Amino acid sequence: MQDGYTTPDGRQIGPVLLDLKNITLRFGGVEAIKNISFDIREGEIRAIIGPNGAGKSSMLNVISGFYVPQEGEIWFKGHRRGPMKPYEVARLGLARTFQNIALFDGMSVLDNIMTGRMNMMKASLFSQALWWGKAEREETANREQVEKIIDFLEIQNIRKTPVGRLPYGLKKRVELARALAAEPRILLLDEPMAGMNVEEKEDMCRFILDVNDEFGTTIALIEHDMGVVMDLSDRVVVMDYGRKIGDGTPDEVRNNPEVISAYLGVAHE
Amino acid sequence: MKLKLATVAFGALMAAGPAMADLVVPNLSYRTGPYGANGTQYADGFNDYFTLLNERDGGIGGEKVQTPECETAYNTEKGVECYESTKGSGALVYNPLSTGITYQLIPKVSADKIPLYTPGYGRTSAKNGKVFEWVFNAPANYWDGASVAVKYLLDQNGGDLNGKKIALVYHNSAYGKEPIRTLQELSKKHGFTLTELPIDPPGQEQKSQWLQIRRDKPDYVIMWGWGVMNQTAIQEAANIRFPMENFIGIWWSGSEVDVKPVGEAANGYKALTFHGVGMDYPIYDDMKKFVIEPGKASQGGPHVGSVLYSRGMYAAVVIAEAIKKAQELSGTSAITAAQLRDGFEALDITPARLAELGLPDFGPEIKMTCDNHGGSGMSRVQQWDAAAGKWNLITDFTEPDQEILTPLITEDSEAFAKEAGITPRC
Amino acid sequence: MEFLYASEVLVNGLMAGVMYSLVALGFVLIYKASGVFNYAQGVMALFAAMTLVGIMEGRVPFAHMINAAFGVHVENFGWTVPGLLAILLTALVMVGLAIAIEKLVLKHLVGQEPIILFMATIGLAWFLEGLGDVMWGADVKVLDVGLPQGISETVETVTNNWLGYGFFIDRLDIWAAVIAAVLVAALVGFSQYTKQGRAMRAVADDHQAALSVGISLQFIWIMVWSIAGFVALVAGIMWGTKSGVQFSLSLIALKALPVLMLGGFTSIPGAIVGGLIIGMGEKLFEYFVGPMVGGATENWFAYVLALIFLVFRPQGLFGERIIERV
Amino acid sequence: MFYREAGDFKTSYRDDGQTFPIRLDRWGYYAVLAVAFLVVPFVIDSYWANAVLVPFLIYAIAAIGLNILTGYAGQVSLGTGGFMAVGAYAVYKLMTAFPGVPIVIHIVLAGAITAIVGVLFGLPSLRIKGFYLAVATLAAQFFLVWLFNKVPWFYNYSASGQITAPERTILGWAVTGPATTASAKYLICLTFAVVLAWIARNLTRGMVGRKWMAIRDMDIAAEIIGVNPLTAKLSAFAVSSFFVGIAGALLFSVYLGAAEASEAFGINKSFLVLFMIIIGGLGSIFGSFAGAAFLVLLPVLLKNLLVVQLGWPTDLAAHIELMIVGALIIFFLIVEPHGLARLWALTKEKLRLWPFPH
Repeated sequence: MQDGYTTPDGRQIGPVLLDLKNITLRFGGVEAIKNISFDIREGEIRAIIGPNGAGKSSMLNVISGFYVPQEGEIWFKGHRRGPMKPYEVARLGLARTFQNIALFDGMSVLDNIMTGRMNMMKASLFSQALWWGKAEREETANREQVEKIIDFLEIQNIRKTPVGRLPYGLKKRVELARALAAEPRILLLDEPMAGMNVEEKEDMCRFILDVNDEFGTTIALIEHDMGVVMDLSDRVVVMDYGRKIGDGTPDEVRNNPEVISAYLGVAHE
Repeated sequence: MKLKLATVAFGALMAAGPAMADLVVPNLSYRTGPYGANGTQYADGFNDYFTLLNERDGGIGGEKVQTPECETAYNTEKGVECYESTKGSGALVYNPLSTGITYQLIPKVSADKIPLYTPGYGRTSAKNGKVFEWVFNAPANYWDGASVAVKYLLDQNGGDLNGKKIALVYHNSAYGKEPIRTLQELSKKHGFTLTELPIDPPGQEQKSQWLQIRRDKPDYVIMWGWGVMNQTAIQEAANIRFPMENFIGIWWSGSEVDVKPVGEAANGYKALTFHGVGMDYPIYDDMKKFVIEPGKASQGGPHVGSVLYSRGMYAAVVIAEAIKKAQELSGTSAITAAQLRDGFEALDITPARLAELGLPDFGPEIKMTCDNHGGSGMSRVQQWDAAAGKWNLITDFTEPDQEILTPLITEDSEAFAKEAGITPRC
Repeated sequence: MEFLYASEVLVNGLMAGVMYSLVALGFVLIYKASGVFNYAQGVMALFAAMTLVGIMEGRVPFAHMINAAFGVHVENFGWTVPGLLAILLTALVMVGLAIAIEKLVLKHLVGQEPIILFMATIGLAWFLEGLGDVMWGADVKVLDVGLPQGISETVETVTNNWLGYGFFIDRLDIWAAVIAAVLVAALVGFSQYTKQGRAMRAVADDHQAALSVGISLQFIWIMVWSIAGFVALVAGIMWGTKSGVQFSLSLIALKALPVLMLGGFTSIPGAIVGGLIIGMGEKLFEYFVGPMVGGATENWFAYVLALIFLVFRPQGLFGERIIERV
Repeated sequence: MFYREAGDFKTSYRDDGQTFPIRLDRWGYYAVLAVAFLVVPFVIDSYWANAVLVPFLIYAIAAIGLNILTGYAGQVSLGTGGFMAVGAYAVYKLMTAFPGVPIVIHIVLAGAITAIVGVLFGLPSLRIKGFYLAVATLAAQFFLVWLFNKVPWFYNYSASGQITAPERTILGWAVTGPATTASAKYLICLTFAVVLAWIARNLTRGMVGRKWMAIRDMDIAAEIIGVNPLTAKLSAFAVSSFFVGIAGALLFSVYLGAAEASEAFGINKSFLVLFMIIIGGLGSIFGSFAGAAFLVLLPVLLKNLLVVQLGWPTDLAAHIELMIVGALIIFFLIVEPHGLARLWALTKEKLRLWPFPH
C-alpha cells in the first residue's frame, strides 16, 4: 500500500499526496472534529461521508486552510504544512467547490472561471494598467485554457451570462469549472450533487470521472447520496459526530458494522 | 417628451447670464447652508441700497443698477460657478462675502480685469494695491480688527496689558487663522500672553475649550467665529459665567443672530464693527418711503437695520460711490469694470459725504490710493443690550496699530507677488 | 488640582456623550428593525426642531413660497402654542413623516441591498433639508421649551464644599442625561412589555420568521420610523436649545457615527455606552493632548478612537464574536 | 434595428476581450472622443469650462477612483475628500519645491503619494467590513483635513493656510494660474480623464479587477480559491487613491487655483463623490462619468431653470433644488437601483430589439 495500489477498474493509484494526522478542531467548547487521521493518494477519488453535523464540511475547511485545527498535523507531498492562509493553500494546488455555491454573482461565467487561473497570471499591475505586453499575452493564453474547460463542461452558450441569473444546476457546473481552471493537484468537492435531479447528478458524475481520468486530478468529495459515493469513489472515510468511524474501499465500509449502525442504519429508517 | 424637456433644460443652461444694458453688480450671496442665516441679512442690505438708488435717483448717473443674485451656499465651487455665470453679463465688481471664495477669485479677477471688493474679509494683504491691483478691502481688514481689539483693551487698562492673559477662540479655517500672526506680534509688543483655542467648524461642541478658559481664567477672550460657532461660544461663556464685557468678537461675531439665541445671558457681549448699526440714520426715511413701504425690500425686509444688513448696505454704499467716482473720471455713465477699478482707487468717502448720503458717522473716512486699497482700517466697539435687544456703539472709530501691521502686510503681499510673478506697481 | 480639572473634563465629556447617544439612538432603532442605515437621522432632528419652533411661534408653513408665488405677505398666524402641546403636535408631524417615508420610499425598495437603502436615506436627507427650509425659512431660530441652561450652582457648591473646587456642569446637560435615561427606559419598556414592541424585536431578529407569523412589516416600519422621529425630536430639542435651530443641527449626525461604530449598529446599550466613551475620550484627549498638537482634535479623535477599537474588536462593544462559515 | 450586434463576430479571444465589443459602440466612442478633443476646445468659453466641463471631468476621475474601491472591490469609503486633499497638497508642495519639473509629472506624483496614504488608511479594511469600514474611513477624512489645516509646512507657512497654485505651463500653454485659457484647462483635464478611464478599464477587465470583484462578491470564498485579501484590498485602495489624488491635484491646481483643506475637501466632497457613483452605477466606468455629469449638471440646470428662467428668489430656488435632487435620487433608486449605467444598458437592449421586440 505504501506506494499505491491498483483500483478494480485498473487505474494506478500513486503515493500519499495529503496526509491528515490526528486532527482536532474546536469552536469554543464544541469539538467539531475529534482526532481524525486519514490520507489522500495521488490520482484517487476519495469520499468523506457521514450524517448531517458529522463535521465533513469542517474537515474540508481544515484541508483548504480556512479553519486552523487546534491539534494535529497536515502533510502535503511529504512535507508538513505549517499554518497557512487559505490563499496560500490554494497556491499549493488545492481547489474546491462549496456546499452553498460560492460564485461571484456580479461577474460573468467567463470571468468567474478566469478567477480560477489567477495563480497562473503574473503580469504586474503596471502591465495590466496599460494592457500591454505580458498582461495581454497572459490574458489570451489563459483564456484559451478556460475555453477548453468551458467546452469540456459544455457551458459554451452561457459564457457571457452573469452567474446570478443561472439556474442552480448550471451554477454548480460553473463552480466546478472555476476549480478545474486552477489545474489543481487535489480537487475538493463539497456536496457536488446536492439538490440536483437524477439527470443532473448523472452529468456531474460523468464530469467528475472524466476529470479524474483525463487530467489525472486527485479528488476528495463530500457527498450525501450514498449510491453515488459508492459508485464513484475508490476509498471512503466515514465520520459521525466528529469522529472517524470507518475508512476503506466502498465494500469495506459498506460492511463495517459501526458504519451501518451510525449512518446507514439511520439513513434506512 | 423627454427630448423636449431636455432641450428646454439645455436652453436654460445656455441662456445663463443674459446680457444686460444696465450697471451690473452681481450679488454672490448665500441664503442656504451652514451660514445662510448670516448671509441672507447681508444680501438683503446689499440689494436694498441699490433698489433705493434705482427707485429714488433712477440709478447712478442715470444708469439703473442691477444686482442679479447667485446662491453660493458659502461653497467655493458654487462661488466659481456664480462668478463664471455672471461675469459675461458685464459685471462691474464682486463681493462674495466669503474668504474662501475671495481666494479663488483673486487670480480670476486679475485675469478678467474686474474689481473685487471685500470689506472686512478676504485676503488681508490685498490692502497692498501695489500687488493686488484689482482687489479692494477698505475700510478695515482682519489684522486691523485684531489690532483695534487690543487697542481697546489697552484703553480699558490704562495703556498697559503687561501680564494680562488673552485667549483667542477661533474658527479653525483660513478665516479664523488670520489674526494669529498679528496678535502674536502685539503680544510681544504689549507683554500679554496669548492662548489660541481653535474650534472646528461648524462649532456646536466647544465644551473643552471653555473648560480650559474656565480653568486658565484669561482676562479677555477675543473671538473669530462665524455661523453657529458664535452663539455656541457666547452661550458657553455665559454658562461658565465668563464676564461678557471681557469677551470681544470680530465684526463677523457680532450680529443679532449670534446673541439673540442666548437671550438675557448675552447681555454685555462686545464686538467690533466698522460701521454704524440700527435704524437711527436719515437714510432709513428714504428706505422706508421708496423701498420698504412699496414692498420692494429684498425678502420682504425682515432684517432691515440689523448689523449684517447694515454691513451689506454699507458695502453697497461704497460700491455705489466708487461707480459715481468712475463715472466722473471717465465721463461716461455706462462705465466698464476697468473704469470702476480706477473709481475705487480714487475713492474718497469723507464724513461730509456720508452725512449727505443720510449716513452721518456711519463709517470711517475711506480714502484709497494706488498703494492703499484698504483704507484707514478704523473700527469701533459695540455692545449688546439684551433687554433692549439692540447693539450700542461704545467707542469712536479707532485706528489700528499700523506700525505692527504695515510690515506684516508688506511681507505677505510680497511673498504672494513673488509666488505669482507679479511686479509691484505704483 | 490637575486631577480635579481632569475629572471635571471627564464628567463634562460624559455629559457630551449623552448628547451624542441621543442622536445615535435613532440610528440604532431604525437599523435594528429594518437594516436601513438612516443617514437622514440628523436632518430629521433639524426638521423636527424647526417644526417645533414653527408651531410654537405660530409661523405659517411655506410662507416664503406663498409670498413669492402669490405676491402676498403672510408670516405668522398670530398665535403661539405652549411648549408641551407643540411637542405633541410635532411628534404627530413626525409620525406623518414616517408614514410618508414608508409609503413613498421604503415600500418600493423592499429587499434591496443595504447600500441602496442607505443611498435612499441620503436622498431623503437632502429632500428634508430643502423641505424644512422651504416650510419654515432658513433663519436661526431660538428654541425655548423651558429647559434651563448654564452652570448648575448646586453641583458647584457641593463639589466646592467637598473637594475645594467647584465643578462645572451645565444644567442642560443634566436634563439631557435625565431625559435620555427616561427615553431609554421607555424604549426598553416598550419593546419588552408591549405587543407592538415584541413584534418590533421579532422583526429585528428575523424578517422572514416575523412575516410568517403574521407581523405586518409595513406597520413595524412606520412605527420604528415614528419612534426614531420622536428620538430625533428629543435630540433636536436638546441641541436646538444649546445652539439655536439652524442648518448645522443636521451635522450632529456626524458626531453619532463614531458612537455607532463603537457600540455597534444594533445595540441600544451600545449606543449609550459608546456615546459615553466617545464623549469622555475626545474631551480628555483635547484637554491633555490637544494643546500639544494645536487643538481642534475632537472631530477626528472620535473616529480614530472608534477605528482603533474596531481593529482589535471588529464585532464592536456588545456584538458577539463572528464565526465565519462557508 | 439601428443598434445591433448580430453579425458582429469575433475571430480571436483578443478581439472578444476588447472594451467595446459591439462595432456601433466603438464608433460612437471614437466620435465622442473626436468631438471632445477636436471640436470642443475651439468653441469652449470660460463659463462652460469652469462651471461645467472642468468640474465634470475632475469629478469623473474621482468617481472612477472611488468606483474602483467601492464598486469593484466592495469597500465603501467616505474618505474621498481627505484623499483629494492629499493630492492637492502634494501637488502644491511639489509645484512650489520643484518649479522646473513639468506639472504633469507633479500631478502623477501627487497621485502616487495619495496612493501610499490610501494604502495606509486601507489597512483597517482587513479587519473591518461594510458600514463599519465606511464610518472608519471618516477617520481618514477628518484626520487628514485637520493635519493640512494644522501643520504650516503643508501650506508653506502662509498667513491664512490657503494654498494658491502658481502658474505652470505645458508646451508654453499655461495650465495653472490666472492666465490659463478655458481650452487649456479643459484639455488637460480631458486628457487625464481619458487616460485614467482607459487605465481603469484595463485594470477592471484583467485579473486584478477580477480579484477585486471576487472580494466584493464573496470575500471568504475568494480567499479560499486563492485571492490574497491583503494585496487585493490594498491594491484597490492604492489604485483608487491614485485616481482620487489626481482628481484632487487637478481640482486644486487647474480648477480652483486656490484651496483650503477644510472648505474644499470637507466631508461633503466625500459624500458628493459617493453619490456620483451610486447614481451613476457601482462597478461601471461609464457610470462614473454619468454620475459625475448628473450631479455637476443638475444643480446648474435647476438653478438656471428656477432663477434665470422663472425668476424665483435664489434661496427658495436653492431649497427647492435640494428637494428636487433628493427626490430624484430616491426616484432613480426606486426605478433602477443599479444606476444610470444600467439604465443606459437597458435602453441599448431595447434599441437592439427595436422594432421587433422578439
